[in-house]
Amino acid sequence: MWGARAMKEDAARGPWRRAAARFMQSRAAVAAAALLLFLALAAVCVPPLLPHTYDDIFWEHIKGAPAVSADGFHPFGFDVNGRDLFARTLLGLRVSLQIALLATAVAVAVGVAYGAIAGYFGGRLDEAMMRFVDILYALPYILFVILLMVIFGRHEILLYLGIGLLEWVTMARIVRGQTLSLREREFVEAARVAGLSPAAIIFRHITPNLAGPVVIYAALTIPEIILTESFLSYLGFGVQEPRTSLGTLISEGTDNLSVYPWILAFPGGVLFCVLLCMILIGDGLRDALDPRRRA
Amino acid sequence: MRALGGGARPPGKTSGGPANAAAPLLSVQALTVAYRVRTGLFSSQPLHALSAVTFNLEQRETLGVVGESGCGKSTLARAVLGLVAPASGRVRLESEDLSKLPPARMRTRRRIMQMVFQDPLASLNPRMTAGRIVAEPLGVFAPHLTPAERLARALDMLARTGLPQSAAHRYPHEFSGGQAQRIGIARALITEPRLLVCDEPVSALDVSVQAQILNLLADLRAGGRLAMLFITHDLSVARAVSDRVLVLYLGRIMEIAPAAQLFAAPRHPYTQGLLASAPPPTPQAARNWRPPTLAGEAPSPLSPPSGCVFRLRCRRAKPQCAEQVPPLETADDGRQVACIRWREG
Amino acid sequence: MLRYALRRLLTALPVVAVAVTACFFMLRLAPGGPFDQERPLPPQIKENLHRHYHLDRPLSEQYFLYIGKLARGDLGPSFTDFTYTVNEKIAKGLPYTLELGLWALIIATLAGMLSGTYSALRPGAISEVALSFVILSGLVLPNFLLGPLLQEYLGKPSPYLKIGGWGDGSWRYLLLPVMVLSASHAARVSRLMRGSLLDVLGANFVRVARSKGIGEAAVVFRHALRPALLPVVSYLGPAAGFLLTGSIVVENLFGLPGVGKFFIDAALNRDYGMVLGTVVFYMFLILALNLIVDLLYALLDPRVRHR
Amino acid sequence: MTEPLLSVRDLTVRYDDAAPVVDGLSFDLFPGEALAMVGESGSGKSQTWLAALGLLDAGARADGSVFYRGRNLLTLARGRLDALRGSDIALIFQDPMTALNPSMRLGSQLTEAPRRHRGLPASEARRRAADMLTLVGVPDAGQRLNAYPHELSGGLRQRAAFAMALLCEPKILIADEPTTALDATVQAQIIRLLADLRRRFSLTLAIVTHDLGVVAGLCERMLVMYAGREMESGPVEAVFAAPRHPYTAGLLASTPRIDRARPGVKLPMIPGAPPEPGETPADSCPFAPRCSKRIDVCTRQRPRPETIAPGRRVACHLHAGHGDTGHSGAAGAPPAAPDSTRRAWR
Repeated sequence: MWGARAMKEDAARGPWRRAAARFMQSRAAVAAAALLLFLALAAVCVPPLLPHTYDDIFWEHIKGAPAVSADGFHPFGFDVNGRDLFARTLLGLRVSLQIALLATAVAVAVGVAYGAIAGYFGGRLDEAMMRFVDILYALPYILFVILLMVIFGRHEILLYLGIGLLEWVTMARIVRGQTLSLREREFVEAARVAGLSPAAIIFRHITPNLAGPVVIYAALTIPEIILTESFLSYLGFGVQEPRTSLGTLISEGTDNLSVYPWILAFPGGVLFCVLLCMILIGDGLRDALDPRRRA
Repeated sequence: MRALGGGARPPGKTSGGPANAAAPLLSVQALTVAYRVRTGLFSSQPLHALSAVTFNLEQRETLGVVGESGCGKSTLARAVLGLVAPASGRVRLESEDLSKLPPARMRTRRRIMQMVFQDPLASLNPRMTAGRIVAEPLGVFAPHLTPAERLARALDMLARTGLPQSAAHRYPHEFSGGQAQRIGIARALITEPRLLVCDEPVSALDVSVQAQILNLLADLRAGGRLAMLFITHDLSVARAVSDRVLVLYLGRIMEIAPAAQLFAAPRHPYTQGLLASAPPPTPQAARNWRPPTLAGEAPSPLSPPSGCVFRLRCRRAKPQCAEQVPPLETADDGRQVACIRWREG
Repeated sequence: MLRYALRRLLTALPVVAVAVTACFFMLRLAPGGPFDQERPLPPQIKENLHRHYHLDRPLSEQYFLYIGKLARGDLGPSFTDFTYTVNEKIAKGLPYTLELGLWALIIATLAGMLSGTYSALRPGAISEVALSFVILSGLVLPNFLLGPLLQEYLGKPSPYLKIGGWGDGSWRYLLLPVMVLSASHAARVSRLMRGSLLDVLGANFVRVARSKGIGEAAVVFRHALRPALLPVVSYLGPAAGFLLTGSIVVENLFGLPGVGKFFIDAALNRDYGMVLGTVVFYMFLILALNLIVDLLYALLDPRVRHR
Repeated sequence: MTEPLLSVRDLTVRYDDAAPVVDGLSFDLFPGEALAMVGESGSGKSQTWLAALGLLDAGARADGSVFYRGRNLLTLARGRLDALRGSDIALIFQDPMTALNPSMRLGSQLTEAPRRHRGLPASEARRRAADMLTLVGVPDAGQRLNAYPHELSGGLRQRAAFAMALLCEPKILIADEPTTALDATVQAQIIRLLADLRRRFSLTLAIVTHDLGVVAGLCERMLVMYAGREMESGPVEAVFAAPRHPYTAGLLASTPRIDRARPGVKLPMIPGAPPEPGETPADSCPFAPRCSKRIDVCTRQRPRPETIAPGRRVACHLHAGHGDTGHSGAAGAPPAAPDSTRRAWR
C-alpha cells in the first residue's frame, strides 16, 4: 500500500532543497544573484590589486575624465579631490554591502528573538511587547537615526547598529505574526502532547518554520538598508571622509553633474545595479519559499 | 500491513460507567472551559466552550463524541489532554487529578494519553523527517534510550502502522493524506499510551482511505489495552468505531448511550434530529427519507439560550425548558439524557 | 463607526506620550549641549543661555515644563534662532511641505494603482514586462539620485520647467519635485496593487462572479478591485510618513522652504529645541495620518467595523 | 428518446501541459435529471464543470467539446459564453464562506446577474432577489439584502448562494459539493432545499460530490470518476445495488454506514491512495495498482467505458465484451437516458 509518489527517486529532498530548486527556475533572480556576487567579489578582491588606494590624490587629475592607459588604470575617472573614482566606488560598494549585512544581522537577531517570544507566550506579555513595537512603529524613523547620528557623533559602527535597530521592528512584527499562527498549528500542539518543554518547542518546531518568512523579509530589508545608508550619507550624516559610501559619492557627483557627469554616473550606476539585483533576488526568494505566492 | 488480530473485543458491559467497580481510566467531572472573547477595546465576555461536562471512559473502551461545529468537541479533546486550562471541573486519569499537576509533571504524564489530529499533514512538522517526528516523544518519555535505539523503535512503530522503513527518511510533504495520518498515529502510539484521543482523524481523508485508517485504529485497539476518545462529526464513522456515544450541543452533553441503543432509539430530541439529518446510505432508504426534522442552526455560543440550550430548535420545547438547565439524568438502563421530557417517549 | 474611531484614538494616546518622553530624554541626555560649539562660548553667556532655556533646572522639572507647554500646543523655542519659535517656523514651512506631500501622495497612489492593475490584468504581456522594468527602476532609484538626473536632463532643457525654488507655486515649479518625491512610492503601490489584485483574482468569489456571466469588466471593477485595494490603503499610512521624510531631500534639492529643510538645518546646527519640536510634530502628523488611513480601511472592509 | 441538454465529448483538462486532470471524459446531461459526479479529491469531477463553463485557472487548457444547444462552450467567445453563464447555466460552489464577495452587500451581489441577463431595473431586481431569498428560506429577506456576507451564518450563506444562482431561472444548476462545508443538520436542510428547488424550477441538476449519502438522497444517475476518467455510470439504484467496477464496489463497501452497527468488525477497504495526475500511464487502468481483481491486460491497455446494460457503462476489462452494443470506441456516444429518469421526491 505504498503509493508511487513517495517512490520517486528524487523524492528524498528536504524543504530547503526544494526551495533552492524553485529559486533556480527563476532566470531573473539567478542572473541577479550572479551579478551581485560578481560585484561583491570585485569590491573585496580588486582594491588590493590596484596600484593606488582610495585616498591617493592625483593633483593633476582633479575631476579628470575616465582614462585607461599605460600611465594608469582609471576607468571611472577622478573625483573632486583628484582621487581615483574606481577605487572609491569599490570602497563605497564594500561599505554599503557591509552595512547591509551587519544591519540585517542586527535586525534579524533582535527581531526574531523578540517576535518569537512575544508570539509564543502570547497574552499580557505579547500585549506589552507589541505595544512597545507599535510605539516605535509610529515614530518617524529616519529622523531618529539622524537624531542618533547628531547626538552620538558619526561612527560607522553606530550607523550599522542604528539602521539595524530600525529595521528589527518590522521583523519582530512579522515573526510574531508567524509564531502566533504556527503556535495554533496542529504540529505544535502535537509537540505539546508529546511532552516537549516550551523551549524545545520554540527551538525545534517554531524557529525552523520561521526561516522562510525571515529569509524573505531579510532579503527585502537589505535594499532598504542600503537605501537608508546612502540617504544618510548623502545628507552628510553617514560614513566620514576619507572613507566613503555610495551615497556620499552620489552626493559629490550631483554637485558636478552638468560638467563632469562621470562622477555621478559610476557610483549611481553601481547603486542602481546593486539595488535592482537585490530586489530581483528578493522576489525570487519569495516565490521559492512562499508556495502561496507562486504564479 | 501487519495483522494485529481482529477477534478480541473490549469488555461488553462498559455502558454502566459509574456502576463499574474498577476505577475508570478517565473521569471527567463538571468540566467547564471558557475562552475570553474580546468584544470591545476594554470589554470581553466569556465564551463557554464546554459547560459542566461529566463522563467516564473505561479501560479499553471507545467513546465516540459527536456534534456539530462549535459544539465543543475539539475543546473537549484539548481539555482532556491539558492543552487548554479548564475554568472549573476536574479531569482524572487513572484517579490522578491532572488539573493539579505542575507543568513539568503534566508533560511526563502525557505519556499515557496521546492524540491523533484532524489534518494529518498540518500535524507533522514540515521540516522534520517522519523518523524524527515519530521518535521525538521518546526523547521526553524514554530519555535513557540512545538515538539509535529511538530510531529503531520509530521504525518498528512505522511498520506497525503500515509504512515501510524508507518512510523514516522522508519529509511530510512526500506522503499522501492517509500515509501522513499513519505517521501521526505512529507518533501517538510510540509512548505506549492507554488513552488515544482522536480528533476527527478521518474527516480530511478521501473516502477510500478513511476505511484504511479506521481499520488500523480498530487493529490497534484489538491488539492492546488502548481506550479511545473518538471525536467526529460523521455519525456513520461514530457508529463504526464507538462502544458508547456522547452527543454534545453548544458545550453541553445531551445524551450518552451505548452506540447500538443510541442509533436504534435516540432519546434526546437533538439526537433524534441529528440522526434524522444524516443522508440515507442507500437509494432504497432514500425513498422513505424525509429530511430534516431540525430547523435553523445552532445559536452563537456567545449568547446561548437560557435553560436548555437546545430549546430554540426543539419541537418539543415547553416553557419550563427555558427556566433551568436540564440535568444529565441516568435512566434505569444506564443511559444518560439531559432532557426533562425524555420519559414521555 | 464613530466608536471605532474613538477606540483607535484612545490606543494612540499612550503611544504618543511614551514617544514624546523618549525623544525628550534622548536629546537631553545626549553628550554635548546645544551650545558646545567648535568655538566655546564665554561661561557667563552660556549660563545665561541655559537659564533662558531652563536648562539649569533638574531634568524632571524640564520635562514637566515641556509637557505642560506641549499640552497647550507649544513646541518650545528654537535654540539657535532667536526670532522664531518652533511653532512659528513649522507654521511657515508646513504649507509648502504639505502641498508637496499631498500632490506626491495623490500622484503616487493613482499612478501606482493604475499601473499595478494593468500589470495584474495582463501578466506576461510585453507591455507588462516593460512596465514592470520601469516600476523596478522607480523602486531602486533613490530620490537624491533621481532628483539631480531629472533636473539636469529634463528640467534644464525644458523651456517650461523650473528646477528650483517655489516661485508662484505653479506646476512649472512643482512638477519635478513631485515626480521625484512620488516615484518610489508609485512603484511600491504598483507592486502592492499587482500582488494583491492577483491574489484576489484567484479568490473563489471572483470565480463565482465570473460564473454569473456579468462580463470581465464588472468582475474586475465591481468585485475584485475593492478588496484588492485594502493592502494599498493600509500602506498609505506608512507612505505618508515616508513622504514626509522623503521631502527632506526633495526640499533641499529644489530649495523649497518646507519643514524638512528646517529640520536638516537644525540637526546640522544641533538646535535641539527645533529638532525635538519637529520630531514631535511629525510624530503627531504621522499618527493622525495613520488614524485616517485606518478609518478609510474600515470603510472599505466591512469586517473591520464589526470587530 | 430524449435529447441531451448538455453533451461532453472527449474532455481533457491539463495544467501547463502536465498530465491531464480530466482525461478524455464523455457524458450527457439529460433534461430534468439529477446527475451525480462522484469521486475522491483529484478525480477531476470539479475540473470538468469548471472547464465546461470556462472557469479554469490561468494556465489550464481544456480540449474536446461541451455542447449546449448546438454550441461548443469551449470555443465560444467570452461575450457569448457570458450570455449563457449565470443565465442558462448556474453554478453553486462548495464553500459558502468564500463564494460570496466579503466587501459587497448581498443585494448588489444578488441583483447583478438578473440586471445583466434579464435587463431588470434595480428596484425590480431587488424585489425579485428578496422574493428568492424568502423562497430559499432566508428570514427577513428584505433586510438581508443590505447585509454583508460575514453577517450571515454558514447555512444562510449557502441559501443566499442558491438564491443568487436561481434568480435568472437557469436550465441547468451545477452544484459543486454543496453540502460538504456544512453541519449535519444544515446539510439535510440544504438537500431538501435542492430537491424542492429542482421540482419548482424544473431544474436539471449536476451535483459534484464525494458523499454517497447525497447521491442516494438526491440523484437518479451517477457517474463515478477516478483519476480524471469515467469508471462507471448508470442509474443510482442499479449502481448501488450491483456496482460493476471494482472501484465503485470498493467505495460503496468501505463507506461506513449509519444503519449498520459493526464496531470492531473491520470495513472492507481499498488499499493505497488515489493517484496524482501523471502517476497513471496513459495505456493502463488508473485503478489497477489498487484493484483486487487486476488481470494482466489492466496494466497494458486502457479500458474504455462500454455499455453493459441499458443506461449503464463500465470502464473495466473484466466486463469487456459483455456489453449489448459491443465496443463503442473512445468518443462513443454515451447511452441515452432511461425513460424513468425522474424520480418523484416525496
